[in-house]
Amino acid sequence: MTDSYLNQYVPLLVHMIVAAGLSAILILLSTFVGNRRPTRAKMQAYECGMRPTGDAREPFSVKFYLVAMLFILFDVEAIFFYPWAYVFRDLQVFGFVEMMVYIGILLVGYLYLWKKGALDWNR
Amino acid sequence: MANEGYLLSVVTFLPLLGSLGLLALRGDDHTWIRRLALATALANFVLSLLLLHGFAAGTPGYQLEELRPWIHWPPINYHLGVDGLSLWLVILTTFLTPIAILCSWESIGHRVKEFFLMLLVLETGMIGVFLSLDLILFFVFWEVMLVPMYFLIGIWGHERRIYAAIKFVLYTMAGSVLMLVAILWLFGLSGASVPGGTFDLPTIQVLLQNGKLQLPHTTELLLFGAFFLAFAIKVPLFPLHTWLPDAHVEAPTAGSVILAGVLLKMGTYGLLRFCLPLFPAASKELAPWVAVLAMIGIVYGALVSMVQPDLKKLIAYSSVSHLGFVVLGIFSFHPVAIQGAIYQMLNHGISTGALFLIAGMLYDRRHTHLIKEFGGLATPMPALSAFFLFVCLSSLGLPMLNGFVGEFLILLGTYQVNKLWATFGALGVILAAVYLLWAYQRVAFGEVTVEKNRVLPDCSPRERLILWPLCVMILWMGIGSPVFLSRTETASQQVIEQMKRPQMPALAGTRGAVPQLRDAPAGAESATAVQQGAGPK
Amino acid sequence: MFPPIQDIYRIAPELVACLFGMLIMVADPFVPRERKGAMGRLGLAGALGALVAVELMSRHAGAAMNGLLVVDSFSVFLHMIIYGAASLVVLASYDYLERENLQQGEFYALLFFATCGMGIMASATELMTVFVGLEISSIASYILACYRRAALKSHESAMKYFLLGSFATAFFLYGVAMVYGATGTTSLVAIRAAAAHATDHHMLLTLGFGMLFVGMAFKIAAAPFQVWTPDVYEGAPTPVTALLASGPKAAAFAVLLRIVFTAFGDASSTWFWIVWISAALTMVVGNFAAVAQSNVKRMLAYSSIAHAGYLLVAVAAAGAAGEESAAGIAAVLFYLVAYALMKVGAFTIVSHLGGSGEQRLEIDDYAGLSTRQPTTAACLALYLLSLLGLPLTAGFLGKVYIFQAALDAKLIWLVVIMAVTTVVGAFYYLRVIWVMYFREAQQDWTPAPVAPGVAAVMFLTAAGILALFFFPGPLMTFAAHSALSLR
Amino acid sequence: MVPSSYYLVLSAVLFGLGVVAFVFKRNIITIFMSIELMLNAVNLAFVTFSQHLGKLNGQVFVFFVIVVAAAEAAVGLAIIILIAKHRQSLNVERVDLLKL
Repeated sequence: MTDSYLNQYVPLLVHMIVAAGLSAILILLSTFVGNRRPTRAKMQAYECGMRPTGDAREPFSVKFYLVAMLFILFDVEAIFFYPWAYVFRDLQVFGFVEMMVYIGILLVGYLYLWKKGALDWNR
Repeated sequence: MANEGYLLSVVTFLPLLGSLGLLALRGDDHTWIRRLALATALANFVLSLLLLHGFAAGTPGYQLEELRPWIHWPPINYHLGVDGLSLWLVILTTFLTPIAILCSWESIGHRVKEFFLMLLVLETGMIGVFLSLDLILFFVFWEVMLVPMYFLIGIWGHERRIYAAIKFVLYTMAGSVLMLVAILWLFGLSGASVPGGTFDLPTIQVLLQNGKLQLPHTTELLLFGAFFLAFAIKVPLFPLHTWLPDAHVEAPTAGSVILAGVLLKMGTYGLLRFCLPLFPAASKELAPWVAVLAMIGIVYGALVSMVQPDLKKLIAYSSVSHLGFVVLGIFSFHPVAIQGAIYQMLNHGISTGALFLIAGMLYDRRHTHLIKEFGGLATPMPALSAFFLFVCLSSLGLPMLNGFVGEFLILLGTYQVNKLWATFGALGVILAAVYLLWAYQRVAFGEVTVEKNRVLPDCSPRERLILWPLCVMILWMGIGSPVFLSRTETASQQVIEQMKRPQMPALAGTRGAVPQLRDAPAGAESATAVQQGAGPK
Repeated sequence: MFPPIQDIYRIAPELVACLFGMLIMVADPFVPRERKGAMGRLGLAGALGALVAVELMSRHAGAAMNGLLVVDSFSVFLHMIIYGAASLVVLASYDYLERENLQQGEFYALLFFATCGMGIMASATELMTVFVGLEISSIASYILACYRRAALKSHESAMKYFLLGSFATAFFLYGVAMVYGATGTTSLVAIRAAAAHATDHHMLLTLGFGMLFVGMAFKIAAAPFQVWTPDVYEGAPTPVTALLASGPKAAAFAVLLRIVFTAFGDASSTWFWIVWISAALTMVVGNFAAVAQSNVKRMLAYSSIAHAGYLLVAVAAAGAAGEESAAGIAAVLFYLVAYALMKVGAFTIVSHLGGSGEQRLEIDDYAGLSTRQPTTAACLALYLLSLLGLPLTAGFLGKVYIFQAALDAKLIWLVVIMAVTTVVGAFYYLRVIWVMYFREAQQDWTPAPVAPGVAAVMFLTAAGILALFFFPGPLMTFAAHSALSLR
Repeated sequence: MVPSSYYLVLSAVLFGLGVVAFVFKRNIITIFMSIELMLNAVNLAFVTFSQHLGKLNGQVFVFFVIVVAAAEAAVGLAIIILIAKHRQSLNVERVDLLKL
């Protein structure tokens, strides 16, 4: 039964193979057929015409990590809204209060790191 | 179970009270610390003499009992009681403690407060061990003794004190933990016949005797082993004795006196109180082996002490020998021998205590224990040498002195059980004479070899005060033995009684022991008769 | 639709802890630097409030939050341990934070969150709730472990705790998933019911239990999952170590007991041997490794491994006893109390003696302490003797109860191993004592005067240890009662 | 329809990979990622089971796991950054002040 189940994906597989093969052929053609004269300007990283400055991969400041973490946290908390929204009608007021409490707790955290200056970029 | 007064509790906990009083004193106020400690110890001694007054000789069983519930589950009670077996040991303890305090009057210079505190706590522990009739209570006191002894050796001992202290604790703990397991096991078994089980020694004893509680053979062997190991280490029996010389040599004089005088007796006391009455079949089955160990101990101890250059070590090994003698007497299961064993415990406590005291006095003067450092001491210090000789004679069992009575009874009883054992015992006595007299000769007689010794001062009044009571006791126990024996006799016979079981399948293996058991009372009669010239009972 | 008010009472301790945690957390930035002392008072108030809340909770027995939590005497007992230990740690940590000049507010906040998590674990009857509580407590304690931001050791301990802790959590979760797959539920009672006739999933169930046990074994530092303990205990700030040694262990044991006796109560054959082997290993490893230690914190860490082994012996005994499991469980509970008292007291003294920057943690640093600070030395000696299990201390009775339970369950060999390893324990506990009492101090160093908070902790723990020996009756009856409420 | 056993096997494999990586990798970040891998394997198992049993709660559990994993990630990364700042290496074998 599993085979029959997989069979219906064969066209997809064919499509993928074709797509991959086509792009591969194009790239290879351009590399083999086309002739190249590299100049310094050409070798530069393309920055919309701007003159690139510095190295492309220099370490990020820790601030980015910090903000990223905070974002992850507050972003993921939102996950609980979906099941809540799903059963919101059945829960009625109780559900509403619960979610308010939940958001309230999040807000406490938010207030805390605000006051701690975690959101203050130039610190 | 009626509570017959509070005397036992008072005797047990008065020293603890005294140590609390010491806490109140200022640390540098040495004179008052010493005085308070001594006063407490003496008061306790007087109180313990009241035991004699309250104690009815000739009546079997425990007296002056106190029974109070302590912990509901598991049912651990505060149960104290005294009988002929523990009576004299308690008095011995209370008698030796003031002496120990006196002998460390000047020799203990630093941390005086802690020292006497530990000594008094130790006394409470020792008395508690002798008096407690609840297994867990017994174990509690048994373990509690460890801590002060550990500190006594570890803080105020000599060069290698740390090693000695740790060794002492580890040996004792190794034995006692297994004993704890055995106690709990016994408790579990007793649950079969008593709802919820019991730790109460007399109860368990009765259950065993009327067959309500029967131990499977292997179980009994294991339990016996666990108890026996703990006690054999304390005694110490031959292969387990190695902690003793270190502990004795490194301990301060007071520590050695208490160790030799009382702590070692706890092993033999435990054998008499627990191993024999609770596990007779196992005891009888293993008696030959124990006896062999004891005999090895006797000879080995004697030989080693013969070649000891160190006076204190010599005395230490001599106690290995003497206590092997006691164990031999116990495991002959003969009332006379057992009575002798009890008596010999007391003798050893007093004589060896005295020996250690004298060694300590010499140490105070010369700061060495080496025999070759002395020699010809009779000239500068006649009095001390006299005391020394007297104590040596008592320790080697000269008639008219205490040692003789005990040894004679043990030999008499053992002889009726096993001639070979008696022979070895006698050999021990002879060897004791050899090494003690030889040691005495090297220390006291001859020319003064070391110049320093010429000017050594003789006994100070304090030292006389310490030694006189001991010598009086030695003499009195030698000629007035009935006073003591009349109170221990019933106890020693009771041990035999308690070893009886309704039907003894286990005895089949050791029928050899039964006939002696039958004519036991007669033997006891004759024995005491010999002692007191057919005195009245 | 609203939960009955009783439900609020039933989670009152957690609520109080959380509220105070958040309150402190929010208040902290507003309070000016010089008036941080207020945080300590607030923390103490929170701790006491939580204790009161435990009392309140104890009056409303019953299931709460649709059967996610239950308030029975078992959970009340563990709440007592956990919140009591937390309060002691709050008391002890104030001066520590002053000395190391660390942020007061966040410390207490995190401490309260961790405690709240443990509380949830203690009364959870549903595996996902256990998981949530576990994580609340763990995540807070990860941060607490690296609270000394200046100290590299602290980071390292936090890192190891974090990595190994979440590793264990993953195992626990996988176990939950398997059990869920096998029985279709995560409620312990339902699992028991389902397991009775889910014979075709027996394999899956056993595997699931194995995973759950691995997760728990990490938390209680049972061999062979104990490797993290010494490093974490050594590196973490000592008050935190005190908390880690007492609270999470109690909570984890609560969960373990609930799982094995409520969910797998009928299948003790499946887990008995696992526990047996783990117990034996733990005792041996802990005791023998502790002998080699020269650092007090590491030594105590290994000793707490050893004690986890002793507790597991009681668990195994309860499992082997079948219907009469109450004795073993009661022994575990009693021992947990004694153990928490000893460890909190010991680590408090260690943190007091550590001096600024926790410089003095070697056993040799304690030389001559008995003359410098007799009381401190005496208390530490008392804790060590209690850990060793000598009479006159709670540790002795605890061991007696465990021995007895094990003997009733005929676990002779486990008992023998425990006895022998106990003697081994004498080596390292007595070493500290003889250093304190027999050695003269080499360098002239006098420990700082004992701060009031530390003194209070010392007094309370020492008094508790002695009291539990002389009057164990009430606690033991409570423990026995709680044990019965487990099935 | 693919039988749920496939998914279970997959989740088991993922979990195993996570364990192996945890044991053998030396970079803290990688170790941390291996833990995340294990957690996701658990999520897969949960979803599969809830699908198999026709119950919804398994998927709710996944939400819990995800959230907790995120919180753990935050704390973990914070600790890792702390270590990276103090010593210029993320190799666990170099983090050895405390003898393991």
